[in-house]
Amino acid sequence: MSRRARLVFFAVAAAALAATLGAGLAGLPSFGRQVSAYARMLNEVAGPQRHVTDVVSAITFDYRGVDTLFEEFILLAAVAGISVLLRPLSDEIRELPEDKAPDRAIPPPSPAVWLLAVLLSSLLALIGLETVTHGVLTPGGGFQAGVILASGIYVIYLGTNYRTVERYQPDALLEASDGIGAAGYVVIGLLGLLAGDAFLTNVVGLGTTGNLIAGGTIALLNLTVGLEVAGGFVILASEFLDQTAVIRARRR
Amino acid sequence: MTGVNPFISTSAVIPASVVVPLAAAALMAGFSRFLPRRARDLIAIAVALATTTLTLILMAASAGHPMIYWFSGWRPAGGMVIGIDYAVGPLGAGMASLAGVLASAALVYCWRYFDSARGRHHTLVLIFLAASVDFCLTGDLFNLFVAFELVAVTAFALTAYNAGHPAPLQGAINFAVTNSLGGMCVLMGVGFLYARTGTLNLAQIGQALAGHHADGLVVVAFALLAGGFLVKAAVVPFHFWLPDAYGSAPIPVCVLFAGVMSELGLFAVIRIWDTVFSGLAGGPGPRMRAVLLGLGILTALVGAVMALAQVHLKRMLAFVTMSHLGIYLIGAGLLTPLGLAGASLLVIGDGLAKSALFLGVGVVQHQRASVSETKLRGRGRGLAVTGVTITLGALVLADLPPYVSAAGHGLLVDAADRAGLPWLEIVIALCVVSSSAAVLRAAGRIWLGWGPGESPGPQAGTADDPGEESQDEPDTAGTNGGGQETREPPSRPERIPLTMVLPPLALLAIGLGLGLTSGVEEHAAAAAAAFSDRTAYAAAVLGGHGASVPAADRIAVPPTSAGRVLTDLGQVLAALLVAAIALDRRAARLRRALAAATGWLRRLHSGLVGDQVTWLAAGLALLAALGAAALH
Amino acid sequence: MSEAVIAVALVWVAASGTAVVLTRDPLHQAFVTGFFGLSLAFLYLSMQAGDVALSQIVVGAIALPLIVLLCLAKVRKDRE
Amino acid sequence: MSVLAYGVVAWLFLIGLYGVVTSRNLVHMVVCVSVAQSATDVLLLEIGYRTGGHAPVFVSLPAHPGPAVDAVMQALALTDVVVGATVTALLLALVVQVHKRAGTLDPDALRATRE
Repeated sequence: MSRRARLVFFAVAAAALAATLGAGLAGLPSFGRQVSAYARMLNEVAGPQRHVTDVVSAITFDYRGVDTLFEEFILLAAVAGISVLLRPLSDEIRELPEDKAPDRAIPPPSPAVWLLAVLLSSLLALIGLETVTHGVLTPGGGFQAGVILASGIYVIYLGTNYRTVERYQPDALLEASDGIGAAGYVVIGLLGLLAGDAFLTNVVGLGTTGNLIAGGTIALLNLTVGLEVAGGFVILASEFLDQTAVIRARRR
Repeated sequence: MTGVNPFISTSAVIPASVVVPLAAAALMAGFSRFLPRRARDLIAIAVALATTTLTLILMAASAGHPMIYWFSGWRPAGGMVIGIDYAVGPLGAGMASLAGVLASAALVYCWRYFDSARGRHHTLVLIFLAASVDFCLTGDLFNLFVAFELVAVTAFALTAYNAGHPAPLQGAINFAVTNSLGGMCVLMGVGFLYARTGTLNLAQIGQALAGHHADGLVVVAFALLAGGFLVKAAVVPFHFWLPDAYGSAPIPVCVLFAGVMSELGLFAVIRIWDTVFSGLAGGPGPRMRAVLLGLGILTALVGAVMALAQVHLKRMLAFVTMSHLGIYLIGAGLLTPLGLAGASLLVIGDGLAKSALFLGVGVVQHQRASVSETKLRGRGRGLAVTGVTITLGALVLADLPPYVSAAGHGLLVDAADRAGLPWLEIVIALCVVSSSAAVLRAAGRIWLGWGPGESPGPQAGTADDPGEESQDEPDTAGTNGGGQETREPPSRPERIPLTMVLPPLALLAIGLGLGLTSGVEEHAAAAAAAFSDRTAYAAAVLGGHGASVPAADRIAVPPTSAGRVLTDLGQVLAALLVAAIALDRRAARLRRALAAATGWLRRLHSGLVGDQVTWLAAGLALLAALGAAALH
Repeated sequence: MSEAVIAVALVWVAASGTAVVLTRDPLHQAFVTGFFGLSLAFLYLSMQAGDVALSQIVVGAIALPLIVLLCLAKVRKDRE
Repeated sequence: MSVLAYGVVAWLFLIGLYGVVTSRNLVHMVVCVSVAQSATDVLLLEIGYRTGGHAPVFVSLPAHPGPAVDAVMQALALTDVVVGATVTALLLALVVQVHKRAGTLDPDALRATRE
């Protein structure tokens, strides 16, 4: 199809699709007028049943915990997939950029920048830890905390140069964190089976509502997800960063 | 059955069938750098085989007795579903075990020669397998969406595995963009149904909709769900991504795609029809049958015509797959247990045969560095076993008895007769013969050196000729990711490793064995009947009376008659004849005329993602219009 | 009151989403995307979905624009 | 209000599709996919919204806080945000390699599967 033909065809198709979506949306209950009995029931019982105050985390990690299990593997698969796609191929090499002025030593990062980066990174780490540990109480949990922790690590990189990152980035540890986090979800699920109940049944002591350590497996799953997401996101970003910084075509 | 309730003894098997591959994948992702290569291969194969065994156990245990498993221990209370369930029946478990068999075969085939990028390839294959199992077993609509996305994410990455070549990358982009949009449609459909019924459980949604007349919301929810899943199933006009992705993915990945992934899309469409929409008031069945049959026939014909037009062997098999998907949709779209049973046996038989063909093509590619039928002309000498494999596979595509496909074909034709649509047999035969003839033509050219060597038609720009070859050979720099060691030169062993030659033969043997097993048709019919029974399904999931309705056993299966066998043999002969004509020098003008007549169809397959998304939008609107006509 | 806030957020989301699509230069688009992510987070917050809003901020306003920028940096480097 | 709320869903999805169809740059196209994807999250949360409802977080609430909004839809949207982000990242990785191997980012110039 030529561009013009495609645009005309799309205009017709999109108009028909708009009418279709309109017909569907028109059948929805008016905005803000209805909440399902299922949701009302869960809002009511989740607190007493699971000793958590954030019902969303109870649904995510307990009532519908299997969804989240597979969601974690979507992330794991995406990280593995991105590592595969962005791996250095046979016609590429990894090398640091050539020094434009080899006689001049690379200045070490200035102490002020370094200090700022460390401070900011510690702050992010604190926010991340707070987010993951309060998952059962307030909005936020393993996923959000993982991304915040990952960005904390990246802020440290901002305060230094890529040569240092290249040397000190703990690849094995990050991969292990990604894998253990995902495997941890499965293992916590197996606790239910070991206790003679169904997979992912919340069999750990529920604690007191309002405490940080409450909700049984919900808190544990938050932690393991945080571990996986933090490792996964650092790997993910570092694959893209590697492409920009160190992977280049082999000269022929 | 021995009288022991299979639910008790096998209940832990149900979660194990996804937990085993998931746990292995996670550990391999985390620690593969500490494992030697052979250990990675062995672990992956062992886990795939274990998953296959678990799903086979489930298939046997759930026969005549659906097994319901409530995750997190949340059973329905007060008439309300709380958690997520697996509703295991023999059809779903059988589909899952087919995924396991093909994943095992693909992994064995990878042994030694395939660079697995430090095990990440195996991680992705195992996650793909777990997601497929989840897809087949789940009883929850949103969980179905999550499985859809998980299958998709692994598949996008696997398609572009040979990231050093443009074709796989572009195929993956087309695939990823269209299928992501399909996923969004599915999710919007989920939202619509939740807004109407207040639940995400398939059985409970079906119960809430049963007896009601469909309004705009229900129709659009159907169109969005079915449309999203039909993108994955590559049904016209949602199919344009398929040849781009299957034609460029690595061979072991093609096996998973052609044998499992597209079929999952159809599986989902039939599952949501049977559990959710079939109970709508006004008897929508017959009209929906017309819609599904129309889509199926169109897909089968387009796939068959396009398959004959290809000289790129992987693209040819991609279109063969598409034609098959159309035939499965015809079978399932009859909306009778017998039709579904026929389609199921065809999925198994054709899936095994297509996988064998892909693996055979992989051997040729590995040894001769080409997948072009014309470039390979006469170069098959020394690859005799593979030649026999491919020829056998091609004959099986034409329903050579006693292979299991012949049984499926018989059931399907009988179902069409009973539905008063005997002419469907002719449509199916046409498509089957074309697909088979395309592959036989390639085999004749490659191994016998028959036919002209040049491209069959002068269609520059649309000639389905292979471009740059994307070899499945070691393509990762270094060996340990960070290292800068020079990689080993690609080894081209004189002897073909047995791990490449045997898996396709083993797959064909499985299909033959199933075909020779007595009672396979009855089992399929019983499984399909259990799958199609909405009220029995709902009763099993939600509890209540009628949980054990063995209506399944009462489906009469026609005996294999001599006429049936003769028809199948006739198809095989017709395929051989068409292949011979396609290779005959005297028929050059006929071929040119046909190529010219189908040029417009080949030009439609432009391989441009913008075109494909436009067709997707149009297809959705069309499906909604058809759905409105069928459901109202 | 809350209805008005949601209405404003909806209009904001629709406008910034349109802007993302109509910004044809990817580098500019990366910044508009961050803005769109924020507007979505605000909408979710106004609809009492704190968990989703937080996810949307870390993903839509931080992670996604960052990856887009890295991707564009690589593309620019290849062109040199 | 319903018209505005649900209209935004349809608008975001269609404008995203429009961007994909007319895109001249793969990075732009991928971001347009994510715009279409956000329509699904907005839809889910709107379905779960209840006027005057409070967040489904039962900490430091007044004695009679009134009804809460739907936490189930929020859990689904949460999953979908993650799914959307991972798919976008994967697509961008593909785009990086496409540019390397095909030398262009124009989707209409990519004919590698056709030659």
